[in-house]
Amino acid sequence: MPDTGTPVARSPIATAPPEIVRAGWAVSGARSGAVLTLTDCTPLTKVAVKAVDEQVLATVLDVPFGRAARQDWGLDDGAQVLVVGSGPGERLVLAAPGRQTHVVDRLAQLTGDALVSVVDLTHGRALVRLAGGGSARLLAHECAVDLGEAMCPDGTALRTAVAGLATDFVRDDRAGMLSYLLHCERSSGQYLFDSLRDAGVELGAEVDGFVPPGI
Amino acid sequence: MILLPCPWCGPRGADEFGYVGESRVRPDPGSTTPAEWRAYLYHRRNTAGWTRETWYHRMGCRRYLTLERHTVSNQVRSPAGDVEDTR
Amino acid sequence: MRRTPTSPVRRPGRPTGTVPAMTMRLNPQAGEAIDRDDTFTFDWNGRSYPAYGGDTIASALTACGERIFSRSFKYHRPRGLLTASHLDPGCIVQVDDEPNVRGGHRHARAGSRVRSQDTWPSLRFDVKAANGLVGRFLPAGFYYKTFIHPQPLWPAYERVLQRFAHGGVLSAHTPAEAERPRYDKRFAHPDVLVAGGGPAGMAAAVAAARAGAQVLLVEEEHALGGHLRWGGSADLTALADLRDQVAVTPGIEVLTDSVVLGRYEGNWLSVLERGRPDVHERLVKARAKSLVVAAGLIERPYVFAGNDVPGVLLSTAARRLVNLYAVKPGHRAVVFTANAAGDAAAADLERVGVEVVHVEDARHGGDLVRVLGRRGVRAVEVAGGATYSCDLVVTAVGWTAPASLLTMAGDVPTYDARAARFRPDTARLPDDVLATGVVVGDGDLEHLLAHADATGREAARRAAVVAWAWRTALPHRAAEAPPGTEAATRSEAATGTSAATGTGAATGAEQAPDADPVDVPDLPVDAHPELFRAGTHGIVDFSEDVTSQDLLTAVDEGYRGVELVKRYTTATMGPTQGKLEIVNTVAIVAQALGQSIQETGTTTWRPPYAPVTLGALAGRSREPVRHSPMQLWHERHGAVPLVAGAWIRPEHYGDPAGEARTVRQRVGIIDVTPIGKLDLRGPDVAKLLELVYVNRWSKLDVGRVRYGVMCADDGVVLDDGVTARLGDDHYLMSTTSSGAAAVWEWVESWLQTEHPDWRVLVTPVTTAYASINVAGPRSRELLSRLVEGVDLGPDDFGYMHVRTARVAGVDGCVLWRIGFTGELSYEVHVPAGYGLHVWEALLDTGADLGVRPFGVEAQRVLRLEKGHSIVGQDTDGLTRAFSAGLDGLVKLDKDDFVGRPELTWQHEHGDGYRLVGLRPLDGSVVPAEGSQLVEDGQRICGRVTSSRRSPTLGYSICLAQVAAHLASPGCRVSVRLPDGHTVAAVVTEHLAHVDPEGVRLRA
Amino acid sequence: MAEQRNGWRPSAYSAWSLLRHGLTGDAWPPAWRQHEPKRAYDVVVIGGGVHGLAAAYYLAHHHGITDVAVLDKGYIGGGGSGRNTAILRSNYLTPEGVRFYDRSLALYRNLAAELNFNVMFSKRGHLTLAHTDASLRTMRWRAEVNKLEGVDSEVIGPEEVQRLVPYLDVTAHARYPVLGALYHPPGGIIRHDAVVWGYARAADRLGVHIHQGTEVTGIDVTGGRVTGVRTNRGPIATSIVLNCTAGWSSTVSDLAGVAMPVHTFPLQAAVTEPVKPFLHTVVVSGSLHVYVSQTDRGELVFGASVDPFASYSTRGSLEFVEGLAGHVLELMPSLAKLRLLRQWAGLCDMTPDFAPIMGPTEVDGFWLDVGWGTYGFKAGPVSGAAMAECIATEQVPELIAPFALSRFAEGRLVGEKGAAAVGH
Repeated sequence: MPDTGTPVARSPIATAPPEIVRAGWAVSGARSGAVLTLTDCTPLTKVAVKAVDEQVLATVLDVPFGRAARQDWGLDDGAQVLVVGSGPGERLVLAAPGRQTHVVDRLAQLTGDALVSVVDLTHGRALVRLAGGGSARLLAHECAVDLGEAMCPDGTALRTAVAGLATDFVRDDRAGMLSYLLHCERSSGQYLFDSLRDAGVELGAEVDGFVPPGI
Repeated sequence: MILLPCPWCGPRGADEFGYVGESRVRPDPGSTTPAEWRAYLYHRRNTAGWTRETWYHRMGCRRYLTLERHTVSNQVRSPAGDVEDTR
Repeated sequence: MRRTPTSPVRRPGRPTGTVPAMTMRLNPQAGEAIDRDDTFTFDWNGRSYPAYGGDTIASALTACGERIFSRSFKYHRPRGLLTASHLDPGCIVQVDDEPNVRGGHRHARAGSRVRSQDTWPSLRFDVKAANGLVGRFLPAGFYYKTFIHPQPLWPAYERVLQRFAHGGVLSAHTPAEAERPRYDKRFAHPDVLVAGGGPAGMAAAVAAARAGAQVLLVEEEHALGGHLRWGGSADLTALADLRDQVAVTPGIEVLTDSVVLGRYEGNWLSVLERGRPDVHERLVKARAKSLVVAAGLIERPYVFAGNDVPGVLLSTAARRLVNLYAVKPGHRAVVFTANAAGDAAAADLERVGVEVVHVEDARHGGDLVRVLGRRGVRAVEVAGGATYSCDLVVTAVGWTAPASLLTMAGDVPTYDARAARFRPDTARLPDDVLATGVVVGDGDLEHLLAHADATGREAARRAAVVAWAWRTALPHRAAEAPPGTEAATRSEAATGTSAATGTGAATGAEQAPDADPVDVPDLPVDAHPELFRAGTHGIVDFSEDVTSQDLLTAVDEGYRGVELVKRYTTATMGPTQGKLEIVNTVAIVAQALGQSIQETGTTTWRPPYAPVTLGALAGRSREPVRHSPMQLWHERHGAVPLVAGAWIRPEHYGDPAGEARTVRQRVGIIDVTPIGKLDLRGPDVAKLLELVYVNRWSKLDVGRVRYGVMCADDGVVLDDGVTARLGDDHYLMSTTSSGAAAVWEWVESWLQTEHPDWRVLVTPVTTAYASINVAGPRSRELLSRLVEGVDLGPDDFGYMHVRTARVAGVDGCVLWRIGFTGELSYEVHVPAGYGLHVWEALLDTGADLGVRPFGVEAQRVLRLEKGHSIVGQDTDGLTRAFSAGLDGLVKLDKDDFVGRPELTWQHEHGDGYRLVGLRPLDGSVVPAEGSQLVEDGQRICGRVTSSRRSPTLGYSICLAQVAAHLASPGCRVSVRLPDGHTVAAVVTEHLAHVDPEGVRLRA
Repeated sequence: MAEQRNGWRPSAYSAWSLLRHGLTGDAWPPAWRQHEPKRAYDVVVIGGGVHGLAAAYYLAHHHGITDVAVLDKGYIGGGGSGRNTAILRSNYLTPEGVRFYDRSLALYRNLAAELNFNVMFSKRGHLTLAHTDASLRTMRWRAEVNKLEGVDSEVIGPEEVQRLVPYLDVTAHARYPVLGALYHPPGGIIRHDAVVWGYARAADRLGVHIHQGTEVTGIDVTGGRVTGVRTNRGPIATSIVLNCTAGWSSTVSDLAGVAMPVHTFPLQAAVTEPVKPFLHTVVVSGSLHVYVSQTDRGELVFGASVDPFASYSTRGSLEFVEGLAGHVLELMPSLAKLRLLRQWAGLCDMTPDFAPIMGPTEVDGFWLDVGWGTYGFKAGPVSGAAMAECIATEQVPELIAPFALSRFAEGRLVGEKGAAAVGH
């Protein structure tokens, strides 16, 4: 077997220099102190679970469609997972990089013999975190849904068009600071990222690097 | 842009949806004559008024929905009576 | 102050010297909008003019005594100011590279080059003014009546007509991305949007905001205030107070120099935001829960002889010039007034030292007859024959309600003869639209502000009702901090989610909103004389040069009705969009038809409310594109890009033929990531496959792959691809690259709408994998060096089998042994993040085997040699399965599959073309794809769908759609080439030209 | 002879008459007259657009059938005829389509002289841009079919495209490169209202009655035969009714009990402020769903594909003008500062195969000239002539045989849809 080197996973979004390797992924080592930042979080583990019956998931995962919540799934590093009610009969579990196996097993455990489909989409999706007070203003350039407190409070999960692209969208404030997770089908990741960065020019948005566990 | 009341996601702009067309029942292919089959394929009620139709929430929940829309005013309402649960 | 009508004519002063002096500039005025500390010059028709900050192009030039700014469309009559606002048809100019700029609104800018449009050789001496002399021979629609014979000469006439096209000039220069003006868009979700920032608009906005609504207040002028801005001291005091309230009330976002362009279904409002420092123009798309229209009133011109001579001004124009820009509109004025605005104009003129030589009062039967003068007013004749010499005529004959935002949904305003204007019927407005201010009725400022205040509160209440309905329609929105609570409000403050980007906490409150409507007081409606046209004929549409005589002629000629007259004379179809002309037009048509104005009705308003640049409507170009994980590698290695739907793919790397030969002789790899992939799970997947594919699926064993074709219910071929069975209830379906999204929706539609009982779960995984096809006689040898856990030997891993393996150290790769190219080949599906790693590993490891990448073009050649058809190229929108060479595949004996009835019919009637292989007898000729097959030299009997020169065979080969009677092997057909020659070709025995038996791919 | 029968002579239009009227100040006679509807007509045409008026004109002019009423619920030319973008071309995909539209173009070329009304046909040349190899393939297909039918069409390269339209940006975009175009020199534009008025005036001169504001509320059918129509202005007896409506063709056919394979969609259009002429060719981009031409007045007229969902609303949408502007600027970035003045919509009756429905129905005396989708105006003259021939001779001319209503039940659709569905 020829030595082809240890495989390093790459995000579809070009890494802002300097490029470093973390948790088996090539990521950006850039650090920004800007009040509005854009981070490529593609390395996060992303596992989709579907069921014929919405109720099954709402019950066993304890997160309804339309909401997202953090849960402790006993991962060794103590990091929580984010369970996203991404669609009717459809959930997405986000965890620190490289936790696929753990998450998939846990899901098998939780769902028991109910008919579910668990698919690891870690490599199938691009994931971006937008953080800072101006996030809503920035998104309002590209996204038609009402981001106001009444219609889109913290913990909201929805799917809509962002820059004309079907995008999964979670409001996930961090430490009282407004923040959104946006993820789309992988091949358009660079497009989504560029659109957000372009829309953020007037607001002084900057690119920040990825730091594991990143969830 | 008209707002469509998605039973799953709430009101969303029509540009998030794909228009399928008048809700129709597919006849049993086994027992229909070609003429009947083609009436199903090609004929439309094309009502100028309230009509029941199917939309697909392409950018949202990815569910096929049945809605009622007034084709002159483009007002939209959730369908009267029972609609098959597309869950 | 009245003068005898015999006093000598005084001419307006002309500027002298190189930089003209501001001879008409007045001393500082109380409400002036100019900054006298900011002085600069700009260029007007090649000459430098001074201006103050805040000056419009029109006010700056008028201050220097200029009175002519354009020539009229048809007769090229000299034109000056009329409204001195954004509506002014007399001052539409070219500013640098921007055509048709409204000089009455656009601020003069230091150093900008401003030119008059469509004037030659100059604005002052315009040769086309000759038209004026023959005007009597150019009645409305004259061009319909002439240039008919001799017909061959019409193109020459047409070129002459085109010279009269009345507008500015666009530069042919295509600006580079960087130098293009930056246009922007954003969405907004105000609870209440107020259109119009006059007193009523400001009061309504304040009231709505105090009731807890998020408000967007939009004003078309450069500042809030409406008519108060050019009013007297009382008005200015009220204005200051209202501006303060707007400033201190939280929840109001003010957009000035901005305009609401249109109201579409669901209160979807487009707002053009101008005068931004950061972007050139911005389109705000607002989903307002309530719209309050406070658009004010537009002053109507009067139709009489010479009403377009420079120096004839509307009363509002005179007051704007005097009070906002401290400009003296003339020296000797005659004022024709029917209302308070006219009286106030007369007073203003007197105050600033304009001699008001006569006030003609319409309320006491006064009227105008004609203005004398051509390049400027010399005198005016009034009713009774008295003539007054003057250089300024001011008219105040009434108002037009700009009701278009109220009527864009189709409902028409009603004509109120007493008020002499169309008025919106507020009772008939939809729930989400309200109106206030003078657009609704009259009354003094207190009346208007009271009405606006109540309307604003009612708008906020209705918005809360809508917000409540929308919120409760959302799925599972039990927020940690229920909106309306302290926490939420604090969170807004902290996060800024609600600064007019979104619904306010108050309107989104948990508790149901107040159901009792606010009681809105009625506004009085003042009587106003009906004044549209004097006894003489004059200009009705200033930008189209349409006279009242033209309108009467049109009616006489049978164009009975305002819509027909409008189309025949083009009245109201010019840049002012009828805002100034429509009511006069209707009134004159009504008169001609002997009908009332109400019977005659008005024309349908069409958005946009104000002309808007294509740049603003377009915003930034947002076209989603898709890339494979190997895209950067392709670019670095000289791949020529191919746009395939949203995907950017390598067409080739410089040598498609060579790439194809490599695959036939050694081994090549191609990036096929765009191939659609659906993960299908559940006990009923087999049922689904039987339904959507025309062929049979029941007996597909685990570990096997099968090719399938999908048709629509009309039998037309939709898509094709292979599907693998990975486990008992687990399949992986592949689709064409372009069909991926459509097939997913197709499958979902059958599951959701026809068979909700079937237990199947579909997950699209197209780009979860990077897909690499390794093809060629040495592909097995290459792959075996990198694959762990699977024996690639022909016995262990046969043709049309599937395996999961570790490739180049990457786990979870799916390997399909299939052969689109007709060679021994493996399709490797790699977890996408590792795509580049595996791609590079294959190239490094296979260097000694002569491996090289190949692109889409080489693949097209290879699949054509193999006779594999492409859906959408070798088939079209009407090609049914039996016309696509699928006879062997279609299983009509299945109970049901999509398309069965039509395919059964096609099978019985042998209807339609057939797909065949075709070989030109002269192998050096490659008929272009799309070349037609002809019988008897003329009749079309088919077409070439694919054609290439085969690098493997050394001669040209084709696929073709051919009429059934010519489709049997050996048939000779003639192919008409694009150059007109015809070549003979023969139908081959198989679709495949290379290895029809499939020995190579089964190797 | 029609004139003698009516004892009324209109003054012919010409430079001389223009001069005479200019000097004498005489009023022009009405282009067409007002009448009270008669109790009965030989033929009743429903729809006062270019199709209906042309049919009436040719019935009178070619076949001497002058006892004809044209009914319109609004004003003449107020529907599709006044809302289309006035583009003429014959570079279709199928031989039957090409032949048909080429005949129409020929009639249009001589229409001004025939009707003594300047319809201002402007031969501009018509460019359909190809942004993908697939659309280039379709262009070639169309060009070859056109040439075989004797119609002037050719596939040209980017340089030639640039020469014809200097404002076009043919630099290699990543997104929508201009790989070439189908060039159709005979194509052009015309003054659409003038065509309507010209036919109305000529038909009126031959004795046809034009009734505006006259809405058909019912169609009487006895024993499978048409016996009359009911209108808001009273009943009219007739044995022949021709449905020439657009947008309402299935509604009107319903009145006669004829089911239709028609689905009605709005088609939007828009016009800009005038600028000095710079675009001397009709430019179309299929992939970008936009077509554009510049009128003699200097305005740019834009059209696109039909709305994404069926509707009878002619209100127009913001999405349309946004998409339109974006796509126009993709092609011609230097137009960014040009202002859009007005947008509107018309109604298109779409058929499953994107081809019209012309000819008889199962109801005797009830004829169809409908289903014109987005291509009806181009076909006005030839459809009028063909329908007049149908009615006068009770024979369906070869030219329109492929467009019979029966083709749907027989599963023999016309192939125009081929191109539409190819190469997306």
